[in-house]
Amino acid sequence: MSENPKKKFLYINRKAPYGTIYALESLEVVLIGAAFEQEVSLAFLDDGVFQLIEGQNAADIGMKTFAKTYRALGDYEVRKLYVEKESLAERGLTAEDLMPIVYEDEDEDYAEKPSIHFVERAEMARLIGESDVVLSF
Amino acid sequence: MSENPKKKFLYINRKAPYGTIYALESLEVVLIGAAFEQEVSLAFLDDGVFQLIEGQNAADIGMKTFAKTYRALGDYEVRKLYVEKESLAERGLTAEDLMPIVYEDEDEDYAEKPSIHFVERAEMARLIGESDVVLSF
Amino acid sequence: MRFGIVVNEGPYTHQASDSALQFARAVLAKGHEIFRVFFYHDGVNNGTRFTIPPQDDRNLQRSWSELALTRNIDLVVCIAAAQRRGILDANEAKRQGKDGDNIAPGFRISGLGQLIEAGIQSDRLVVFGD
Amino acid sequence: MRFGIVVNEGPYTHQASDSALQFARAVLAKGHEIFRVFFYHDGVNNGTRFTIPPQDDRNLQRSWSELALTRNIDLVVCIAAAQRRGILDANEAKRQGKDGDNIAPGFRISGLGQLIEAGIQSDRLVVFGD
Amino acid sequence: MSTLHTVNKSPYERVSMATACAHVLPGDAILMIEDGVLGARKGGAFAKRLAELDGAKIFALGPDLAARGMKATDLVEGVEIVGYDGFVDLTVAHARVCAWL
Amino acid sequence: MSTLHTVNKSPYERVSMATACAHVLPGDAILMIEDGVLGARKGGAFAKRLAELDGAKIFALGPDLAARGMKATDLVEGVEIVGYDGFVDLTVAHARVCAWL
Repeated sequence: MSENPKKKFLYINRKAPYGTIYALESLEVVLIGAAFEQEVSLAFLDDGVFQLIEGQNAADIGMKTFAKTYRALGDYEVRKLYVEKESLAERGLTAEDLMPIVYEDEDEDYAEKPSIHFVERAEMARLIGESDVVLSF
Repeated sequence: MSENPKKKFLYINRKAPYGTIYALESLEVVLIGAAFEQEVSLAFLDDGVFQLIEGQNAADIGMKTFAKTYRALGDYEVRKLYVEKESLAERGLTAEDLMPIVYEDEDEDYAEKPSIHFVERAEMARLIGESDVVLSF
Repeated sequence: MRFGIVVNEGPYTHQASDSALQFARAVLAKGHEIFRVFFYHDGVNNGTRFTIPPQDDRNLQRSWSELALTRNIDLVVCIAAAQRRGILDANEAKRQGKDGDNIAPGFRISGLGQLIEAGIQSDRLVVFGD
Repeated sequence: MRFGIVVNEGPYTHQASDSALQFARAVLAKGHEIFRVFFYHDGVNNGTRFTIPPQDDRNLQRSWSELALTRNIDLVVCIAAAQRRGILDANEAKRQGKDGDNIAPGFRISGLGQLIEAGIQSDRLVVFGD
Repeated sequence: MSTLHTVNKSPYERVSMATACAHVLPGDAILMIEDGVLGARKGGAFAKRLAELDGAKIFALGPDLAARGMKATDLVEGVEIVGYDGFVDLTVAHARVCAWL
Repeated sequence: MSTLHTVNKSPYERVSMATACAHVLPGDAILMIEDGVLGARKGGAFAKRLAELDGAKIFALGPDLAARGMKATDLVEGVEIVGYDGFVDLTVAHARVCAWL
């Protein structure tokens, strides 16, 4: 693909984890997509914000707790996770309810920096409007 | 089954037709179930009320217009269709927007009688509470 | 008590099959009886033996098959729903001129009447879906 | 213009496959190009040749296969999603020790990279789902 | 002759939980399972709706809560946690089960 | 560089159409397809929400309207009906498509 300029990929996550497979299989696309060296952003809004909740444990429903994969995203150069503030507030959640997700900034002596950015709805709308490819599942 | 007393079956229809198959496949259960000579009622609430809209034509989306099957329910001894008034009102619908569904009353010289009964939400709740088996799809 | 269980969604995509399986095990653990598990809509997709879930994930088809074979639970896949979605046993494949089948051990294909019968014969019918 | 199309749901249960098919036909009728149709999640179930829809209903698998064979459209079924749901071609069946396969003509099984590539190579990516 | 109502979807995504709440009778119970347990979170917009519900007990399935990182202290007051065995007991204790799919 | 937003679910069942409406920018368009067209009905509770939307055009897919028994006169004012060919034209006229699944 090197002859093409990079495209801005936006993954929209609007569904809760475990009740359906969309969150998990969306994450699998993100991981594979990372190898293509495009500009990648993840948007979490509506029930998608539940994907990032701290303390998930799916053992007793017989499923894999795949939440830790979000923490590994930094290693895949996926460092822009946008969480909509209004979606959190409506669900009684705050930033402290989410797991910390960080990446190591190689330009600043591998300092750990937060991957999660909290944005207002209007900012989320602008993010969509600046993307080249919007993937929703 | 003749050794058993009749059971009251209630089919709950809450989904719009065509966008998903639930309305159609639910109707297929009702038709098969009619042969078992149980007491059958159908409840239409939430988007399920759209199943009964007059004038459906699915030709241009490549599907079968199965709406006419509801009109045949009387011949299968399925004569109690309860439609929730609040669900209609919320969607901007009135009784006139629905197809007429009737049955022939063999006790009154085969006079045509309406199968659809419009009920308030509280009455719908009572119907559920009086059923033996509730089927939702 | 005697239970009927209905599964309306396929494996993995929705939690319905997982929930139904856990519920079925709890029913048996409590000493109750399961008259039948009926698979309808996309639920018929639980009955294919062709699934290969990731090594570190659960295998829903195998769990259902085990329940059928070790606890003698009747697992019925609706024939009409199965035909629409490509679930076949050897008989159906032959009758329909298909060159193979994919039904899993412990599942049988039958008509919708089996669902109504489950409603009649069970003390409680519990439905899992989308 | 060049289009990529994504289908996230199986045939018949959700309208996604119907909508995608009608959209694909309209794209071609307008003289545009389809780079690829990618089947993900339950969308992989569109690619089984075992479906037998009722006589008076549409046959979605056959319509997709025809589009692939007559218009040379690339239909890709995601391998990871397909394994979870029991969609196999002969190679996969052999590799995984399964006793049969069910992939329909015109469909091929490949990796998720094909979806990303469709996003990169297409002018527009259009997603159909639940 | 009460009813056990099961709800498996988030009230923030679908109308099913609101509809279930609007159709309970005194003595009925609501059991939140799968993504339905998300409706039990304290401080959420749906919590008010649950609080208004009287005459019906509310239960949430523990394994589904745990999967979604929800602890007992996260729940609206009055919501009782049960396991799959408790789910079975609830179906026995009520005369019928109505699934709000 | 506007966006075409597609919505395929009834606003009376799911939140997706409300969310789509809350994320449009001036110049964007919303296309209702499948069960999404149910949101276009005049007199429904969601009609008010659509009327408040300004700066974005609203389209509904004709074949999906017909399937659901909806005529042009049933629709909220300003909703424009297109066919599958018009759907294709809309994707071309906008820079990207955002599906609110």
